[in-house]
Amino acid sequence: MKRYGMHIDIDRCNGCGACMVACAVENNIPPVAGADDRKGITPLRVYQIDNGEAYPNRRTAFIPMLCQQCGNETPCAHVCPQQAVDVDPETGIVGQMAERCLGCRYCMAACPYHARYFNWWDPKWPAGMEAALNPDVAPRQRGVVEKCNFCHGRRHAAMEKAAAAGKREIDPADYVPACAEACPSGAIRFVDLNAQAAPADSFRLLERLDTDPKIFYRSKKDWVKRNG
Amino acid sequence: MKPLIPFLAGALVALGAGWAGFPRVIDRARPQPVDFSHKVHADKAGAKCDDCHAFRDDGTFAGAPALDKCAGCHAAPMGTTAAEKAFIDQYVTPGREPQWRSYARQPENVFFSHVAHMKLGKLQCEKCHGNIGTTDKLPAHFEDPISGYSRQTMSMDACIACHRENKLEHSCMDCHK
Amino acid sequence: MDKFLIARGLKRCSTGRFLLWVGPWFALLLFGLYAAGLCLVKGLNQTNMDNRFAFGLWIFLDLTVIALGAGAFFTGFLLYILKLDDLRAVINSAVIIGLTAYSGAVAVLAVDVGQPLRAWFTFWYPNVHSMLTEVTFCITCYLIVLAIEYVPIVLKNRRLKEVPSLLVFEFQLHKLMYVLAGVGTFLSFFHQGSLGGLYGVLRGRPFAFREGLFIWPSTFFLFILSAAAVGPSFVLLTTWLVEKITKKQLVRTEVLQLLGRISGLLLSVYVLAKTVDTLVWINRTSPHAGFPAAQFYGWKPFGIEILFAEIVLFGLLPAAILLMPRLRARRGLLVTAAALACCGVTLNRFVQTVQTLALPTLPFDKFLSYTPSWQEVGTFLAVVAYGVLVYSFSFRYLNVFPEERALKVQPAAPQEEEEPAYAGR
Amino acid sequence: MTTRRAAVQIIAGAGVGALFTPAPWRLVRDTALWSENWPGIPRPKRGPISAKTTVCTLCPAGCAVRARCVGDQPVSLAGVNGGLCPLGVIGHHLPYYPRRVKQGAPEEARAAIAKADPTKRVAVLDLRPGRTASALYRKAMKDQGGLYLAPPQPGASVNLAAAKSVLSVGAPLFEGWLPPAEVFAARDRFRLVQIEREFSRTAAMADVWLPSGDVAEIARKLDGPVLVVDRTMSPAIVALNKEIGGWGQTVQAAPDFGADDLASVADGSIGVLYIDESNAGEYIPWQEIERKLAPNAVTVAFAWSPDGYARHAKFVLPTAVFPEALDDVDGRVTTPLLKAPEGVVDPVEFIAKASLADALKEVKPKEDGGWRLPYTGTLDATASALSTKVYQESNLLLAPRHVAVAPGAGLAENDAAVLETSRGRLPVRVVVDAGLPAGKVRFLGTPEVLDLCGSEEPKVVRG
Repeated sequence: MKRYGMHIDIDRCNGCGACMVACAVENNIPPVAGADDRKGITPLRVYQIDNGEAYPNRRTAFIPMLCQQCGNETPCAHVCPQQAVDVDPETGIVGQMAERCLGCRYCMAACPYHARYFNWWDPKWPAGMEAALNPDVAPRQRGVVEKCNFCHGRRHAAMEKAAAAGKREIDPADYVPACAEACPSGAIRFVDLNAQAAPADSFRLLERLDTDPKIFYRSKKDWVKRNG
Repeated sequence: MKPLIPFLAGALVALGAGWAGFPRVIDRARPQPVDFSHKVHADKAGAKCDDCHAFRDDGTFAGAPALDKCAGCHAAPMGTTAAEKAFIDQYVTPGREPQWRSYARQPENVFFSHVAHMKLGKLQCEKCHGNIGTTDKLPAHFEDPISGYSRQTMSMDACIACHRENKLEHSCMDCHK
Repeated sequence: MDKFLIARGLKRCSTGRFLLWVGPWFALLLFGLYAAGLCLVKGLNQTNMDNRFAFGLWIFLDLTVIALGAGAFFTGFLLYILKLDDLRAVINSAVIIGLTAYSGAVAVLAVDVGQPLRAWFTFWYPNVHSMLTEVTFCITCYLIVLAIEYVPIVLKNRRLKEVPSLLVFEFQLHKLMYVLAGVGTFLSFFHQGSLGGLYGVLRGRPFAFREGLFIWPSTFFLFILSAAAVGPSFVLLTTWLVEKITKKQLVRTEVLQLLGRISGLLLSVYVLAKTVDTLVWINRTSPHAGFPAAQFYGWKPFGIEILFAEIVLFGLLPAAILLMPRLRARRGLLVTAAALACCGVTLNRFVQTVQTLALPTLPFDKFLSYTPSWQEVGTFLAVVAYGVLVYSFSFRYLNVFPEERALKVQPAAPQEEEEPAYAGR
Repeated sequence: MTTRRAAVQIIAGAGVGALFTPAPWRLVRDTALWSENWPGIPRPKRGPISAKTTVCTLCPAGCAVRARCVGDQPVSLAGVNGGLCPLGVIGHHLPYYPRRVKQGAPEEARAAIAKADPTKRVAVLDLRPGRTASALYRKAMKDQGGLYLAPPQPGASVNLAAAKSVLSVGAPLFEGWLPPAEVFAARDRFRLVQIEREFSRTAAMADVWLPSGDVAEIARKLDGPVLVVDRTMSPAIVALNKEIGGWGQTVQAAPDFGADDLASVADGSIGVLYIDESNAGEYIPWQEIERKLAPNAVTVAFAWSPDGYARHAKFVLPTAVFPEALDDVDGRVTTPLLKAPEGVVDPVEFIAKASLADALKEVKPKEDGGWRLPYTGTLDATASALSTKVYQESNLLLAPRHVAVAPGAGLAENDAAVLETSRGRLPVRVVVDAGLPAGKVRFLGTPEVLDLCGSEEPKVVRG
């Protein structure tokens, strides 16, 4: 029994965006010329936050924001009319099934984190770039919702590798989501929360909504902590 | 009763078309590139399934063998049948890969691990693929022109039934990618 | 030209004049269908909705027309179950309004979802916890009920009556009406409620989240109440509008008065419930979730005045007018109050959909605004045009108002009409 | 009348009858499946998965890269010793850059060079000095009396791992100035004081941020070993490091690339200029080069992106790009992951008439003592279609032709404006950033903007 989650050190994130790009590469997210920060698909989105003051007292930080994999009455899974969202009891991962989704976007209205994204356009890649698609993740069609599935394609690959060795349990080293792997500063760490509990000073975003999110953030800065 | 005759006639026509005509139209038979006999290979070459349908080193399943594998034995015709000659002329000599049509391939959004089912599930090939390994002629390949599915593609219901029986049904993402 | 289709004893304008009336609406419908077609073929990138404004004009429209169309179920309930026989005068009209409202809403939903070809998955793999599942099931079933209820109205057409088997069929259907009204009421009760629950259950949107009574959030009941309250008002409003446009008296004044009274009664109950609900939310639900309710009213243009308008201007005021016989007796005030009630429900649905999504939840969220694209507006207008057209054709060729013939024979005394006939033609 | 009624009945009968056949239900199912397997969606290639390693040549850091490949095709890149920068992560997309230079006219270029004025000089501008290719260029130019030019390089190499305190005078330490993974690996071992007017990303991650201050005085107060840096490791900063005893410990001389000084070249004296832009690093504003060119000079740019000197050169010849190209960084030779397309030109063969592949066989890996030459250029993060994630679908980077200004300048978010210097004007869009001091303009150093600005501070005026 696993409970996958993340420890994210906000103080180490410099907002370079490698995680966002790595996520797009891993998950075969199509580039769309017309997409902006409101219509683009960024299952992992780094937000710049600030303390609301003006120069020179202004302080900024970056918060990598992804599906928080809510464990308690998962808001999106709860509202989906056709079971396109489920929570895996084995891993705690909230799964989004693009092939079941009808694109009603109720889950997007339900998600407090805006971590769900709609495919507004047909998926299209520049000529030749389809060759560089990741075979472990199926490209989605237009008109469906998607979100971070903790790089389930990598989990499948790890499971297959384990099965080839006759094992049911995967080697933790084989399963690291693309963002955690790409992060040059080590701000994002992917963990099994059952094995590695979050440090005591971590906080979660909108914890008070009582949805039991599994992404734990840390910062030494008080004004950052107030976002918890 | 008399006024209902046109109604019944219409219903009959629709029933006939729906039951007799429609299945023919919707399942389009597609030829396989080569007239291949699993039986001959099993009997004469003593080949087991995984001699040709092999696993790669990392556990992934390679599916239908590439031409290299065939050419290992069939560099020159092995027998005098027309099919053999056609295979050599059209594929082996020009080095062209035959475009085999897979009967059981799942759609793109499915992750299926052969190695997990065989090594962990201890399933035999026949459990899902039936007796294809002993057929003398490749069965017709039927494809649905709308969905693109082969007629033999295992349905999700069948997958779920077995997973449920074995208490291995956790989430959609077990099998979907 | 089309005289043979028009019911005996009714006077309708000339064909040419009718075509002149429906022509522009047809044009609007075609334009809207083109806009909707663009969205279906090219995808929802044609709209101005985005990942934050996942719902936009269309969902607002759906919620509103379904609330306004509630007259169909509620009038049916009052007529067939509570035996308020006076309402027979408007039941046909209410059914037509309901049918157009619901079918229009379903049609827009089919454009609104990203993958309409898979929409039936909801029936095949329903998630019973989802309010949307409840809505989908009930609306679909109720649409069928409405269609069946509409059939006898159609069958009363002069030409169709000539077919004996259809006459028999219609007679049989009539016997079914009580059952249908019961089923309709039951279904409507649930989907109006579920539409309210749709937002009330969203814990991630503390502005909309409400605590539950039984298994449903309070908005479930508020939506039922508000829909039942404005349904009759909207029937009243449409009847008045049709009377103005056609320059005919179609129902007795008492019927409109009755509709107004019912509306007023329910509206006052709704306003009371809404007030209690708002107070509970401000003092309990929202602060307990860590969101002082005041923070939601700091974003212009969604100030506290919206709440005031919803409860007082569009709630208390029309309720008071509709409940006082002396005020109600004045046609101008009656209609104004009905219109205010309809505005109230429209505003409420707007607040529930658009304002909810515009308000930030995360501390670092931004307040966003959204303007619908012309494709969205076009699709919206198509539904309006479709409603007007179905109603116009029904009015012309079917006997929508059973009292019309009788009222024509003995024209009513001229009313104390003072205001200009601004909707007349 | 009867026939019409019969027709209606037949249709109704057919409708009812059809419901009792599999046809409508199958069609409903099939269309749903069709929507799941939409023919318009590309199918990822299947095949054996393997891992290959190479060296990223997109900047002089030369991070070791592990590529996950399906068959021969790389499908994702990851750093071997820690994470890559965002451009490195999508390096394998660069061959598919939609605006990639694909065609050129090498024969015409050769003919034009043959006809060039023999009294003028030949020059090579190497945008990435220090490679084996660079040595070949230098030798070729020396042999024919030409010039070997390179953009100005930082004045010293630094060793971050050896420092206990780092005093940075506006150096973008955490923004690609040094290899990101190395910086963060060392991060917990040094204290960073950032002196910079703007509250930059590096400032945000520093232990102390000062908008201004006396550099020498602060440097003397910090715990040693102290490393003082600025963006270009200017002579004054190098001198300060020497003064406080960091020379040889945290700072040492920059490698000598043997480039000729562009400033001392006589104006109008270059008759043929080759520009190797296949591995672009830093740029020199075009005006500074143009001045040195003879009136009829032949300029040949070897480039894969049309956004650099390709905008100015007479001939643009397509080259291989990162995972296709054979090259070396810091003594490590790349393994091309993809085959270069038909028609690309090898600049070494063209200019130096030598084989880079042969020369690379002799390359000896350099010993890595932790010394790094800072990278002062700007990586063009727009070169993959996917990099829109970082500047268009989020606000992490400034998008091309966007400038950030402080609020209160009378400009609102997304206003059209003009970036202005004495050299010209460029239409831009405005991003308002309250973290900037009044009057300061932040922009992305794309070649286009560098051409405009040179060393000047640009102004933003209403468009």
